[in-house]
Amino acid sequence: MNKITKFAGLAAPAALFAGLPAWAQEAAETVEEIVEAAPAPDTGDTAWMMVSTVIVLFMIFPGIALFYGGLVRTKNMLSLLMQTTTIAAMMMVVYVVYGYSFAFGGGEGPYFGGFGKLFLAGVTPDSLAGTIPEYVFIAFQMTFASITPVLIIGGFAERIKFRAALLFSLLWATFVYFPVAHMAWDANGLFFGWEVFDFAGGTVVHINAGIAALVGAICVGKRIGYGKENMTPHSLTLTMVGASILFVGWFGFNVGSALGAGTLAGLAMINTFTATAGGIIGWILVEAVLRGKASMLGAVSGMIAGLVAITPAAGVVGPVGAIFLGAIASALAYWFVAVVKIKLGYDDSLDVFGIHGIGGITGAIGAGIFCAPALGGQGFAGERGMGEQLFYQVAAVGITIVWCAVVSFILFKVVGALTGGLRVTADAEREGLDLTSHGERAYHY
Amino acid sequence: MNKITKFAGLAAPAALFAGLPAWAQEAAETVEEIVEAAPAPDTGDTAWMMVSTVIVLFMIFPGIALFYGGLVRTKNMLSLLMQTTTIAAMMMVVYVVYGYSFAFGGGEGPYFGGFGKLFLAGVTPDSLAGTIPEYVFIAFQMTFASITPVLIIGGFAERIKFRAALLFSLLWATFVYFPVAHMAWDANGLFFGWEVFDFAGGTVVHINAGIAALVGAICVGKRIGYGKENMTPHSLTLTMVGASILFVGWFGFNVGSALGAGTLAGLAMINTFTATAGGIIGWILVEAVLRGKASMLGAVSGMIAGLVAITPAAGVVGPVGAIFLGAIASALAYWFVAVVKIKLGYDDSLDVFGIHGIGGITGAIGAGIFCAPALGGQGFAGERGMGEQLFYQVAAVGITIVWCAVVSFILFKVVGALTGGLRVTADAEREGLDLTSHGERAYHY
Amino acid sequence: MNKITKFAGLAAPAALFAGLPAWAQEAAETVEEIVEAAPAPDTGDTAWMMVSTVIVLFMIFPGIALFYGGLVRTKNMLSLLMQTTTIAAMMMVVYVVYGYSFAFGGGEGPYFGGFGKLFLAGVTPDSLAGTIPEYVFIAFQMTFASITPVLIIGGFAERIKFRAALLFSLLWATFVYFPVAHMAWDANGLFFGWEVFDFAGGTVVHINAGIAALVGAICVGKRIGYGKENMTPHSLTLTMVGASILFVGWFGFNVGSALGAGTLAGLAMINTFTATAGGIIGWILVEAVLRGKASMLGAVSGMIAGLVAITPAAGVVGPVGAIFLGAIASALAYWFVAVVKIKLGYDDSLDVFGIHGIGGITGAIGAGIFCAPALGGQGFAGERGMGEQLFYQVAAVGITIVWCAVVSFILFKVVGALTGGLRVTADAEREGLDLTSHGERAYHY
Amino acid sequence: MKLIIAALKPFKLDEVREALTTIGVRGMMVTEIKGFGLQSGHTEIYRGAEYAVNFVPKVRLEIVVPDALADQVVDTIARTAGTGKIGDGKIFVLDVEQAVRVRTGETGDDAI
Amino acid sequence: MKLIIAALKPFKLDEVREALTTIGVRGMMVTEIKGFGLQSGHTEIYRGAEYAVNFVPKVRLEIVVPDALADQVVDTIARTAGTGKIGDGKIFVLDVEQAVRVRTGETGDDAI
Amino acid sequence: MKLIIAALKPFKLDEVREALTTIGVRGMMVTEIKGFGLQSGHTEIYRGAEYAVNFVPKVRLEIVVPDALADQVVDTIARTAGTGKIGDGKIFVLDVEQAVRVRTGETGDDAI
Ligand SMILES: Nc1ncnc2c1ncn2[C@@H]1O[C@H](COP(=O)(O)OP(=O)(O)O)[C@@H](O)[C@H]1O
Ligand SMILES: Nc1ncnc2c1ncn2[C@@H]1O[C@H](COP(=O)(O)OP(=O)(O)O)[C@@H](O)[C@H]1O
Ligand SMILES: Nc1ncnc2c1ncn2[C@@H]1O[C@H](COP(=O)(O)OP(=O)(O)O)[C@@H](O)[C@H]1O
Repeated sequence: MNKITKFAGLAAPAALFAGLPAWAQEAAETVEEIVEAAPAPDTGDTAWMMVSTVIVLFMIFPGIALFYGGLVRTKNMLSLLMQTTTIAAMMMVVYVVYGYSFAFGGGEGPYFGGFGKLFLAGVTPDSLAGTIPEYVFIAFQMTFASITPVLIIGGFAERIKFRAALLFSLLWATFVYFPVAHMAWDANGLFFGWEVFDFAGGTVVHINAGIAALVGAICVGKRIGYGKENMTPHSLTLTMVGASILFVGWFGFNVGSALGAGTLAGLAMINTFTATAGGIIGWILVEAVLRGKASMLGAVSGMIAGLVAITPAAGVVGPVGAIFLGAIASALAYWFVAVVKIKLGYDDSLDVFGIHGIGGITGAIGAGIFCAPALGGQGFAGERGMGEQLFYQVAAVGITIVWCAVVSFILFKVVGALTGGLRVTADAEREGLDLTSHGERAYHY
Repeated sequence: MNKITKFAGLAAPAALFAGLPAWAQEAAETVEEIVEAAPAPDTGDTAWMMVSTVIVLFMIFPGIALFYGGLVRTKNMLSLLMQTTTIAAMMMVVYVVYGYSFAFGGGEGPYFGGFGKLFLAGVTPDSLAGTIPEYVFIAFQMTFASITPVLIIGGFAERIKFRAALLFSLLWATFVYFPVAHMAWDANGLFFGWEVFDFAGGTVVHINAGIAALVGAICVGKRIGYGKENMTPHSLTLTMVGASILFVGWFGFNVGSALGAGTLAGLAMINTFTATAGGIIGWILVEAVLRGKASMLGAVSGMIAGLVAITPAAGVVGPVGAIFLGAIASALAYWFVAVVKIKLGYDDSLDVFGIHGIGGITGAIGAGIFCAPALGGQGFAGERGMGEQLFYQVAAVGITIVWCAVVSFILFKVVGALTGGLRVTADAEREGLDLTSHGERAYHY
Repeated sequence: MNKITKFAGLAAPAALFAGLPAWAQEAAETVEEIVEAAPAPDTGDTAWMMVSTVIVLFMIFPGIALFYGGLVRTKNMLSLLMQTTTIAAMMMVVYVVYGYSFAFGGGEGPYFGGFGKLFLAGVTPDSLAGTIPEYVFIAFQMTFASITPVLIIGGFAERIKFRAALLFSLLWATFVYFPVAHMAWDANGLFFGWEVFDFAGGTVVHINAGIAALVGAICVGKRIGYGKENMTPHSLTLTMVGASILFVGWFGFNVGSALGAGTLAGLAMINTFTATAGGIIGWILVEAVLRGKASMLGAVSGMIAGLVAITPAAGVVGPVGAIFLGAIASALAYWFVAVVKIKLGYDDSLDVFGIHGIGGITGAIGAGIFCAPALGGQGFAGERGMGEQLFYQVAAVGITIVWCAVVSFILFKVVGALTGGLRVTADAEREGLDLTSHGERAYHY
Repeated sequence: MKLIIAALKPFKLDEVREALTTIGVRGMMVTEIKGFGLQSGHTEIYRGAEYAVNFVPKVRLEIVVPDALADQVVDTIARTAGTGKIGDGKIFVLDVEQAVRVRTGETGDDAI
Repeated sequence: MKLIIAALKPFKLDEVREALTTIGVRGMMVTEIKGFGLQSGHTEIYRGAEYAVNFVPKVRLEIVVPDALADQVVDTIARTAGTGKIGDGKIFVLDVEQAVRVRTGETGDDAI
Repeated sequence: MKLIIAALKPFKLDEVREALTTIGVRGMMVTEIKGFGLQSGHTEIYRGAEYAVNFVPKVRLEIVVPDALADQVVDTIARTAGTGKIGDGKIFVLDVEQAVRVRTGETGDDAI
């Protein structure tokens, strides 16, 4: 029986924490600490959550920027770095202005957090969220909201207009990210009520980003020369560095989602290690068998696939199960990226769907399987069996996919209309976005 | 009313902590913890302070090295990395030998900490500074002392003699950095007595470095070809990576200056996020409006300007005010770098004054404004109003500028005399410092 | 008298902690905390240990990968990154499957931890190791086990078959690393019983890796063109970045080995700073005197030499002694790398033996000297004097060298036989391992 | 034999190479160069400092062919590389006195 | 027409280009090369291993001009690129048989 | 004077340079190029997408020598650069009309 079941009995006490993010309560409860209206934060939990926040920031600056940037051609390097930087900065402002409120503003509906905490109204340095200062909780969540739209831009890299990317991100966060974050992590949220396992954002972050990127890749259209010209990554070194930083920062993501430095954190940590190792080895093995050579880009792709897969599952499976979960997600992602995508012919430039989407779906569903005590997991929610748990896992995945796909499609059309087309001109695309959109070049060796 | 006012009543108890750094007391007090001669450190506070120390180190190795290095031409890359490495290492030794003593050695004068802790005399593993081991406090402060002289070298990059850079740093730390650190952060220091807000080093680090760099740029003279040849950054990718690491590490700087993992830390954290976001957006908007294109280098320049601006203010303003503070500093820095500098014609190679100097001054003065409760801030010191607070803020800024400018000027003359001229030969400058000063080249692709 | 002497009296209570890693007990004891069968972990200690784990991971991804990768020629860059990634991932799986058990499985022999914890049998989220969750302790140790075989590959970089590197790593970890880790860190281990100072892995990690790399360099043979062609590092920039990340991450290594965020951690932190500074300055001074120019690669080589040297000594010396220890190790490493190696004529591509081996030996022996209270150290174990302490230090170093050299030699022969020769073909070596072993190229500028 | 030197737009390289292979060209040397010509460069701005970059990236092909093939090669390049926009490039023809294949020592037309 | 090839010190490139523009040169190809000559290279040291680097970075200009302009171009380069120190570079003149402008198909002097 | 252009395997560069120095060659220009010829390229795979790379890295030497030395230079290169395997490279000889040493203004054979 998984500890999440304890929430069942939390309906009443939860009322006491009206404004507190649900997840904070969960974690506090899970680590068996006594949650009272404590006057001072726990310094150890706070230290860890500040570290988690900082290392998730590190995933953006420069983690994902390099992971993505290394994969594009030299002439588009800065455009990736620039979109990353600007979207993340914009989201930080948006989060303070209305994002936190829309997600965790105290609203009781299942889809929307309300307007109660616009401009962080009512939050003071002394406000706590569980055992940590609420400001720290906000900062932590802010980094999640910042990285998710950045993940999406990989789907239509090397051809989108800068202002289209910004505008889409803004709208997408508003109409997709914040609602899904509320559903998954707020005490009043839909998935939360269903006791869906989404430890650190399989639905909210990865499936969401993967789907939006796929829709974007299709709406924006293929790059000129796609399938004919060599679009080799300009620096696999940078891609490896970026992936490494993602690996490192992901401990903020996953272990930070324990919202404290207790035993749940320890579990999430070991699982994040082993699933990632499984992901790396999974991809390499497939490549070695099918192609005779294991590649570096394969290894880091498997790394990310493994990390994505363990994200929703980090607190509910065991370290050996995590190895398999990572390896399976990695193999599926390989198949998608190297076979399905090429067959279907769309141009998801950096395989956001293939890796984050597929990995996220695998992880969200896998969480409902590998949590089984028979597989070394921590058990199902409540008195559930695997069937029931899986039903809710799949339902949450399905709702996320549909919501995200439909809204993203509409938003791409709207943004396209507002910006005079999503794409830069063909000449600009050929010359590269760095010079034509930003007036700079990345390298002058 | 800001919590710093509590120090007013600390005059007596402060005596109890004879050897304790003032700032440690402040933070401890501020976070409302009971400061006693506790036998063991608080593990949470200690964990956070060790993390802060490590990530400020990360700002040096390789943060600032890459931020600066990416901006110079290929042929001078290693010289930047090398100056960074060597100066930082030298400062670590100096800090143990006399730096800590000069800043926090227990001396009661307003400018000088005395000789009481030369070679860390009297410090043992069990010595505490507030709630953390004194060794950790020393290490934390050591990283500040290491990064500040490194910041300066950007002002005269690509033309200074290696040994001149080292010698200047050594003398400058001795006659500028340690005195100003004592003034700002020691209980007996001048600014500290004035209850000036300088949370994490606006005067000590950024104004100081900016002014010294400006003086240096003028004393050393322009690079050959300045204004005629293209001196384009050799790798904006590296510059972006460096800036990102600075962003990440700055949480050690700012949040670490709370000296613990409590509520003050939470405030400093959220403010550091929002001010930086404001800085990025500020610069980009100005560029987009004035030039029609937003640039990557602009975005990261705004990032640093925002970070610098929030440094003195992180614990006294609110998260929305911080957005504006960051954006204003960024716009001023833009104006300085893109307009004023070019008019005045001096060659501050990497805009240390334009960004750190201007950003630091804006932040130090802005701290006295945005701390106003009406602007969402945490209040003024004691019973002060804005006018009085501003008076002291400006006074501290002014004293720092004058002290630093005068002493730096003298030191450049002295160093120039001792090293046979500050500059390398024209031929060496043309061939590049990497080969001529260090016998290596950065890249062999 | 060093605190490690307290273990003398721990024989009995130690029994109470049957399954607990010895080192955990040591640290707990050392920091004077009351070690009971506490139901909940200390959040501050746990936070720090999770941070330590994450930053040791950062040393691998991408620290050592870049440090090494920058030093090879462009055509072999990805092979280094790939070997690093794959070996580390493999070790993570191995550690969970049998590595932890072989090192810390509860077995009472001096060389082997037994089969008690295969697949982490018996470990649950609630299991504690000292004041932290056992899962965190496992993850921490896992990162050590992952980085050590990666260090070795520098010895025969640019010519080894990928599968030979993997197979050797697997066997070496099994027959060298886990036994030596048991000897040094488990309560029942040989060196532990001798009260040898090996704070963070001088023998286990650095001497071990250095010796194996030396044996490997000899068994695999020289690179084609060694000594004739210019084998200049393809990117000293990346090498500097890698070294910086190692510096930063090393605080996880050394300070993490205090297993908590107490006073011992503070001591390890300040020592790690000062020894590294000493190492940098030591190498630079030697170069400046002997060659007239201080080089960047020299500075970072000295940095690593200093870090290696302080590793075994971080908790037993004082900060001023550490400066000298670092500088001495650095000078010895210089002499080895720039003089001895060239005379002996073997091709240890990235000087693993010269830096890690020599640095590790210097540090392990130096720990027995600079721990002397007269030199500012924390004292010898028990009632020992320097002679006796040194005897045990040297004995541990000697046993490690012999064990590692003999077993490594045998394993290279075995692996060579199994993989049809350790080396790639001459043509593949010329074309570069990136294309021939992995089918990719690192850069397409 | 003739040496044909052509400065072309980089993205045309593959197309030109294929067209030449079709008409029997079996080898060439390709260099990335900076071209200067009527096609104007671009402006880069770094922290407000504007730099005019006068050079445009081009690829330079060198192909040695028997006299008989020269005109056809020139034609093929001219046809394939054109976009009709400024900066399409130039083709120059020079006389070659001798050619040697290192591997075999063959000379003259046999060598190419 | 003549092809003028010059190997020069890199920092002289802009000056030379400007001088040539003044006398009517409207195009050129620029390549970064490694030069070997009387000017000695330098020594690099990596962890005590010394490498003599015999090559010196140079830029190589290729300019095709009508016969009439050739001497003036050579003179201009020689004058502008000189510093009087070893390694200033060389200028070579070759005969060009034909030139074609890809965009228009123009040939001969019209093409350049 | 003759201009000798050679496309060779990169790892042969040092050996060839030394051999040429021995026979009195005092200068050359070296460019890194992409060669296309009989020697086949390689395949790169990135996330399952296969790219055929048709070009092979080569170095290109340009050496201007007095007529008298030309044959010996060609021979020396041919001998030193050969490995007997496909892709060893080619040597081309062109006529040079004039040569100038920038530093001194010397012309002709004196300039090289
Ligand atoms: N017709 C040609 N014109 C110019 N360069 C050529 C020509 N043919 C070959 N080359 C150059 O010579 C190199 C080697 O030629 P290749 O045909 O691969 O092998 P081989 O020299 O053994 O016949 C090519 O990579 C190319 O750079
Ligand atoms: N006189 C010349 N000599 C050598 N190369 C030239 C010359 N003129 C042009 N080129 C090359 O041809 C390229 C295209 O020429 P340009 O004048 O820009 O356009 P177009 O070919 O359409 O007239 C230039 O970038 C340059 O590399
Ligand atoms: N015989 C030659 N053939 C081709 N290029 C040459 C020749 N001699 C010199 N060069 C080129 O000219 C450059 C300058 O020549 P060098 O002998 O160093 O000085 P200087 O031009 O002052 O005599 C060399 O780096 C090389 O690129």
